[in-house]
Amino acid sequence: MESGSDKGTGGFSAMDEYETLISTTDADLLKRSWRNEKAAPEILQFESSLVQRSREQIQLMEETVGEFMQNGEDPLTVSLYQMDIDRTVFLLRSYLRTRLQKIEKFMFHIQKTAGLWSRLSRQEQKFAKRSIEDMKKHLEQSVLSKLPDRYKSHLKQSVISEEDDMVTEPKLDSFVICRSRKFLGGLPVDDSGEENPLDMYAGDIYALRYKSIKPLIESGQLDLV
Amino acid sequence: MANYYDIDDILADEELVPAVFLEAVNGVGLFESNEANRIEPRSKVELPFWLAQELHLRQAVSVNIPPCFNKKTREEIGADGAHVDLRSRCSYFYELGCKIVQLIGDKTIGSLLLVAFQTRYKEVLIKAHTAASALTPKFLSLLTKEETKLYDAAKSSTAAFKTWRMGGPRFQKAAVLGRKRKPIGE
Amino acid sequence: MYGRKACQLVKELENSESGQLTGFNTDLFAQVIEQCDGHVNNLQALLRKMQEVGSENQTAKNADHFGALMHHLSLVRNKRCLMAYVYNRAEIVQTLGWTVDCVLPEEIEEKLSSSEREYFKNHSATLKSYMSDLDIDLALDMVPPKDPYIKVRVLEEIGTVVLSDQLANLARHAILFLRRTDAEQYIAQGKMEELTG
Amino acid sequence: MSGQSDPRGSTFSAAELEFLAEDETIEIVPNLRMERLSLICGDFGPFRPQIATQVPIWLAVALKKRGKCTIRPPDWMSVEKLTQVLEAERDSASSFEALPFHYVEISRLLFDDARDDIPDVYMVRSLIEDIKDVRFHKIGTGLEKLSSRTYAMKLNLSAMEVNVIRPFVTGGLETFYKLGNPELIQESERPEHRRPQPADRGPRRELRR
Repeated sequence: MESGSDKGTGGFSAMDEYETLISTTDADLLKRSWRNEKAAPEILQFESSLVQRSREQIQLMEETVGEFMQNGEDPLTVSLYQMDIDRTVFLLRSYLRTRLQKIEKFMFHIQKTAGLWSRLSRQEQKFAKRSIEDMKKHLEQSVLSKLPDRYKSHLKQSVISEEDDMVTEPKLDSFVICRSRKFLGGLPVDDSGEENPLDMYAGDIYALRYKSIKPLIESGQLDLV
Repeated sequence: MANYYDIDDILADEELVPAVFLEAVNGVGLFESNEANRIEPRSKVELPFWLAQELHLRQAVSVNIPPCFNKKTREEIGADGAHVDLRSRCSYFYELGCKIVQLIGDKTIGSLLLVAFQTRYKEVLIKAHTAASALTPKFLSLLTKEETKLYDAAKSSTAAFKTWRMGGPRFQKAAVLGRKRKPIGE
Repeated sequence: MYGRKACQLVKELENSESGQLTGFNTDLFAQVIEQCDGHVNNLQALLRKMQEVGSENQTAKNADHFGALMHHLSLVRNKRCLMAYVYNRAEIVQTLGWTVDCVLPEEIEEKLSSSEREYFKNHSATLKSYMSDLDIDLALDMVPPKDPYIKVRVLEEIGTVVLSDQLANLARHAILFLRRTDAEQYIAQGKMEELTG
Repeated sequence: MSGQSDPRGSTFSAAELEFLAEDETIEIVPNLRMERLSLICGDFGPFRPQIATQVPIWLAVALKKRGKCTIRPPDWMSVEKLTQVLEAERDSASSFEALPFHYVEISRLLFDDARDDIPDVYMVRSLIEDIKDVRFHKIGTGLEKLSSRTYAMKLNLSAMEVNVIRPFVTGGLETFYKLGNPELIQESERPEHRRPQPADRGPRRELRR
């Protein structure tokens, strides 16, 4: 079953070639960011320059398609270019949407955690601020204003609470599925205090706790699938 | 509390646990028979976990082990764990169990939970992937909330895969608006 | 038993179909709020009593203290249930903002409390504002794209509308080819269905 | 909902995996003349009649639907190769024969839109169905072995297989993680620590701890 000659989908060796197949076009990078964002329990760093470049590429391509149509280019060519644009636009929309949905879910937690707040784009920060205002107002109108004085906070159960004990947080302990692009040795996935490092080879797929591989996801060494 | 808004956590906290008051309490009309609005020490009561826990931590009550973790259940789980009706005993068997161990430190309960899940997990897996739907209602009625969620997760992801393989419409009415109209072909 | 009514609200959430709304239970909600008032009155009475008794009768003071504690815990519990009821529903209202364009269908609107209707309006506007900042419509492309055109049947009379590439009469029962991105929102709203095969 | 993923869940919809699979390349033989396409996802062509060229599957299918090419099914999609894979799958109780990461999606795409380009299409289709069934059965058997707190579970399966079992696997692992917490259980019943076995390289993968 060894095969080094197959290309692309033709390969039994797809796993071995996995790393070499990963090129670094923006289309690939966007796909990777989209997958990671969809599969990670918490919000990741906003890929600001990648989003910027992708949008520019989309715009450029749309202009090209416009010119094609004016010049009477063959409709088939035009529709193939359009399909290619559509695919990138989908990734971009889905990526941005996934992030907004995470902000909707964890807005209070993101707001009070500086490390997370700085992961948002400027527009996302604005969205988060307004979302928090909307939600706060709704909770106040519906519930909090009707409760006794010492129970009116949307962050603390009562004035006695020492910390913000009403804030929904992402479960970093949840299991995710990841795939390595290259050999990663001695991963400390075990928190039992015993030494059980894990070696991961290129193409290996593991179900692991997100927490145990979080730095590798953030540094781009490991992909969520 | 990271899961403040979690519906299952809230409902698990509502499960009743037996407790004995160690202190007298004034001004509560907790029980209908209690006309004096006072609870005397040594009163035996069943309290929802959310209340029992805080009173236990302040030594106002002493929480006892709920009946769903008693000797009889332990023996039944030991004998044929997969077919014990845990739901009727406590739909939040595992969640409540973990909370009780953390509160009173009885690790035999923790071990019971693990053993129960080991045997029942396998059964959930097999049923979720193989059983004809006509066979499952009885089995499903034995499952706790956590087990049901696992079963449903397996069922719905398999169903989603089958729907995709059959082909058909990719766009559908948004779930939030209700799905009165079945798509053609279903 | 304290907190039981509040818990019934949460059970309603549990019993409703995932991701869908049932009517806001105004009555039960008001009853729980009323219970909260009862708890706070009892709590305050006990605290006053504790002050009056002073340190002379420690036993009585302890009993008052635990009574006050139980009312406090019940308030905290009721608050959690009320908040969970509103918050979990609000999360569903958020998803409406992704599908419905400003005007809620009647059958949804009647399930919402007045504050929820306002929340829908505000949050939809927040979402729209983000999209216009970025000049990108995120309500489209919920499903990966295939061909630029899809075949649809119109289920509800929509009338003549300007689509991205044509002026179309979307009459009930009409079957037509539309740009995927033009049709998607109508399908999500249940006004059209996609035809395949 | 066939196309859309759960907006709040972490999983991918089958349609989203299909989308990813459509970016894999495949060989086509065009019957038209068309200039090089400089797309966002890469440059393809030029296209000349009877001259084979590599393109992403979405592009291949788009041309095929318009009658502008024939698709050359990948090597693994032959009766001979698939028969070998099926036999090997049946012979081994726990390991999995290597197939492309997106073999489920790719085969469905080609069965839908390029049936006439696949020699022995019925046989190929039924072999793939059989392989899939054998593998799913083995996945199930592998999952049954899960019985204690496990930090890392190796799942060297295809994209679609991983996605179908994902909610069950992650849910099961999470519950075992919670219940296997040493703070909750008696010393004597603590699971011995299972070292995640080092992965062997090579074409076989195993579903195992």
